[in-house]
Amino acid sequence: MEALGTDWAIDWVRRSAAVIAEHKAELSGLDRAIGDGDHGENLDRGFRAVAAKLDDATPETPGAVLKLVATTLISTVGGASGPLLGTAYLKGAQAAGDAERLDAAAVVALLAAARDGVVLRGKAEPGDKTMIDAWDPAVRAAQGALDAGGDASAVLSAAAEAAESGAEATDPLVARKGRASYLGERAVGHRDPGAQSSAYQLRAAATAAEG
Amino acid sequence: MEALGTDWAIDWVRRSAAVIAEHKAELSGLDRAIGDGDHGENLDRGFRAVAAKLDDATPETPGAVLKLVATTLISTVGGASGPLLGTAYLKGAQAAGDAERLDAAAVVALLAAARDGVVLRGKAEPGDKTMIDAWDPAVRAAQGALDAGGDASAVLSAAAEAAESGAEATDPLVARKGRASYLGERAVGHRDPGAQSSAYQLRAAATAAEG
Amino acid sequence: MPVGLVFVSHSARIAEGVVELAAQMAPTVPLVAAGGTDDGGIGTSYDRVLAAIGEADRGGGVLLIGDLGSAILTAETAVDLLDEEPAGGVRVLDVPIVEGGVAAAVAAESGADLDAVARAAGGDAPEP
Amino acid sequence: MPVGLVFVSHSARIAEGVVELAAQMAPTVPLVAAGGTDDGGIGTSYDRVLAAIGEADRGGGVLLIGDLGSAILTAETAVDLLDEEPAGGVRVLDVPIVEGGVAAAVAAESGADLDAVARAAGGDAPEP
Ligand SMILES: Nc1ncnc2c1ncn2[C@@H]1O[C@H](COP(=O)(O)OP(=O)(O)O)[C@@H](O)[C@H]1O
Ligand SMILES: Nc1ncnc2c1ncn2[C@@H]1O[C@H](COP(=O)(O)OP(=O)(O)O)[C@@H](O)[C@H]1O
Ligand SMILES: [Mg+2]
Ligand SMILES: [Mg+2]
Ligand SMILES: [Mg+2]
Ligand SMILES: [Mg+2]
Repeated sequence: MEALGTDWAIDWVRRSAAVIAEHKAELSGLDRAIGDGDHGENLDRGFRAVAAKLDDATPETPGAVLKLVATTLISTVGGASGPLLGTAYLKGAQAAGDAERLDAAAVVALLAAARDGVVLRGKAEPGDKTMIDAWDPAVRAAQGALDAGGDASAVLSAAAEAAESGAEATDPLVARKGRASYLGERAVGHRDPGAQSSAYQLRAAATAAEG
Repeated sequence: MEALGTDWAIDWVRRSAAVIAEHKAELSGLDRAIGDGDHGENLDRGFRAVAAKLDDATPETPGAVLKLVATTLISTVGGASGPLLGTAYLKGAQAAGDAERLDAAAVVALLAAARDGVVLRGKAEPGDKTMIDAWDPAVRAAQGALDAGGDASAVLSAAAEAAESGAEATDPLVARKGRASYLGERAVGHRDPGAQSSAYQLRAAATAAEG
Repeated sequence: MPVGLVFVSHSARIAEGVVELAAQMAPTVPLVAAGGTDDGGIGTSYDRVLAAIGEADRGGGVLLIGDLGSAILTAETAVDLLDEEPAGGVRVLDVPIVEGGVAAAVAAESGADLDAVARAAGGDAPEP
Repeated sequence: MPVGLVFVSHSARIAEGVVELAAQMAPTVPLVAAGGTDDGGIGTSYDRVLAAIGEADRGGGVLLIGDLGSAILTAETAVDLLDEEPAGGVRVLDVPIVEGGVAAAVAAESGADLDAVARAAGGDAPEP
């Protein structure tokens, strides 16, 4: 399969916006249990703004698309996930650079840069019950798929699947970063909302790369 | 000289109100240098309220007068000096009890209880550049005057003089309690406003006991 | 019967802001602002603190958190002079009002008792 | 050229309250509130923080103090993405916003430099 271009990036973003809108109440519900209950609203506000900008702008590379996502999320989300995902998309955009198409290796580099952006900003480690618990396994699975000779689409579907498992795996954890860390043991049994929404975004990337 | 009665207590309080009103700008100026600039306004508001209450009420013992001062200052001052002086007058009132007249020993007990009230509330020690630096030498001088056979008036004028020296002696100190403690070395060279206003109140007590 | 929280600040806006912030994570906890002087200026009000204690008292005890020194002094004076202590107890805590206040609210929301809420806020263990 | 302070809070009221409280002891320091989301809700606004940095910058550097985690994250993001760093430098501090903010303001009022103001607020020494 060929490398992924600007169309893919735009489709990814629009699919993210759609899936976040669809799961808005669920994400805020997760956040209500172990946070302040606004994660769905926050991200939906952010991705709506992204979609509106995409209606007007004509970014010409995947990197330009991701940069638009980054700056818009940073400006509009209003919660921790804004600077965190904003930094992720910004670092991803930098990794993508001016390339018009991204092959499997470039996609892995993009995902790794995005994950590193979240770490740079939030200083969380795997197991802290944050969105890193979706991003980090996603990057490692993507690398594995690349090493196994997978194309960009295979890399992204491996990433999405690992992110979904990673999000599920936050259920039994105690949070060590973010608002949920106030709850101590009482966070156990609840999924981290940011890990779940990250899994949705990575699944959107994979679906956009299919067929 | 005879022991001091309710007239004295009322005269003390009215003189305090007058001297605080007169020095309001000076006290706020002292507080502007090493605090938030409101000490004169705070105490003036408090003592005006006390004077207004005295116009209506007819407290029948020195203790009842001081209790009225205490509760009014606590409710109206709005700054640290409210609970501090309020507790001082309250403890002084308790020491005075139901006595109709206070002899020299009772006056010393009243002053000591008042000082202890400030310490109980604010946990400052002598030398911390607070109103304790007026109250504590005042109590010790009063005790000295009592031991030397002085009457109530002599006890109070010894207290007033020591409080005035004590207030002056705060000039070179670094503050370790209250807002001025934020300033570190920069509080040096400035008088503590609460020590100065305490000296005024003790001088008012002495003047009321004269003649 | 959750622990009730009273936020004693020199600024009415700070006290009300802490209430709105903490309420997000602790919607069922009685959170009461006692900020500013009686005439709306900067300072603390004994009467506001007293009223706030009554409002926050639902039987689980009341924790007061003050910002700067004189807020603590006013809160402690109010507690000392209470006609009747709340059945669940009452304590004044000298911890960061926003950060400690949110932590306390989250603990209270989970049903923690007064001492546990105070610990969550960053306060020392109470005197035995 | 005093150090300028920006208070980044989830609550507009908290940020404005800290400004009014700190202004009493630091009347000449640029104190700027950056609280709440763009539409006045609870949360933080990158654009408000960015504007506040510009407003607080008088040449002596700018210190940002945030309340909860995401306020710090937003402040750090804004600082990282500044087109032009304030001539006197810029730092984000994770200290109690009210108590640390007042201490920082008093230090800034006395003419302390950015690092000294940060230390007064209770922040670690900067990385060398
Ligand atoms: N320091 C951090 N590092 C990584 N992720 C974090 C961190 N802090 C919070 N998060 C993520 O952000 C999510 C919450 O986002 P959101 O609700 O939008 O922000 P807020 O907590 O400010 O309301 C959490 O579920 C978690 O995944
Ligand atoms: N802990 C304390 N112990 C004793 N006196 C104190 C203490 N804290 C403050 N003070 C006194 O209070 C005075 C300031 O009173 P005021 O200006 O009315 O209160 P605020 O500082 O709240 O504005 C100080 O000058 C000092 O004498
Ligand atoms: Mg949230
Ligand atoms: Mg939020
Ligand atoms: Mg003052
Ligand atoms: Mg004051």
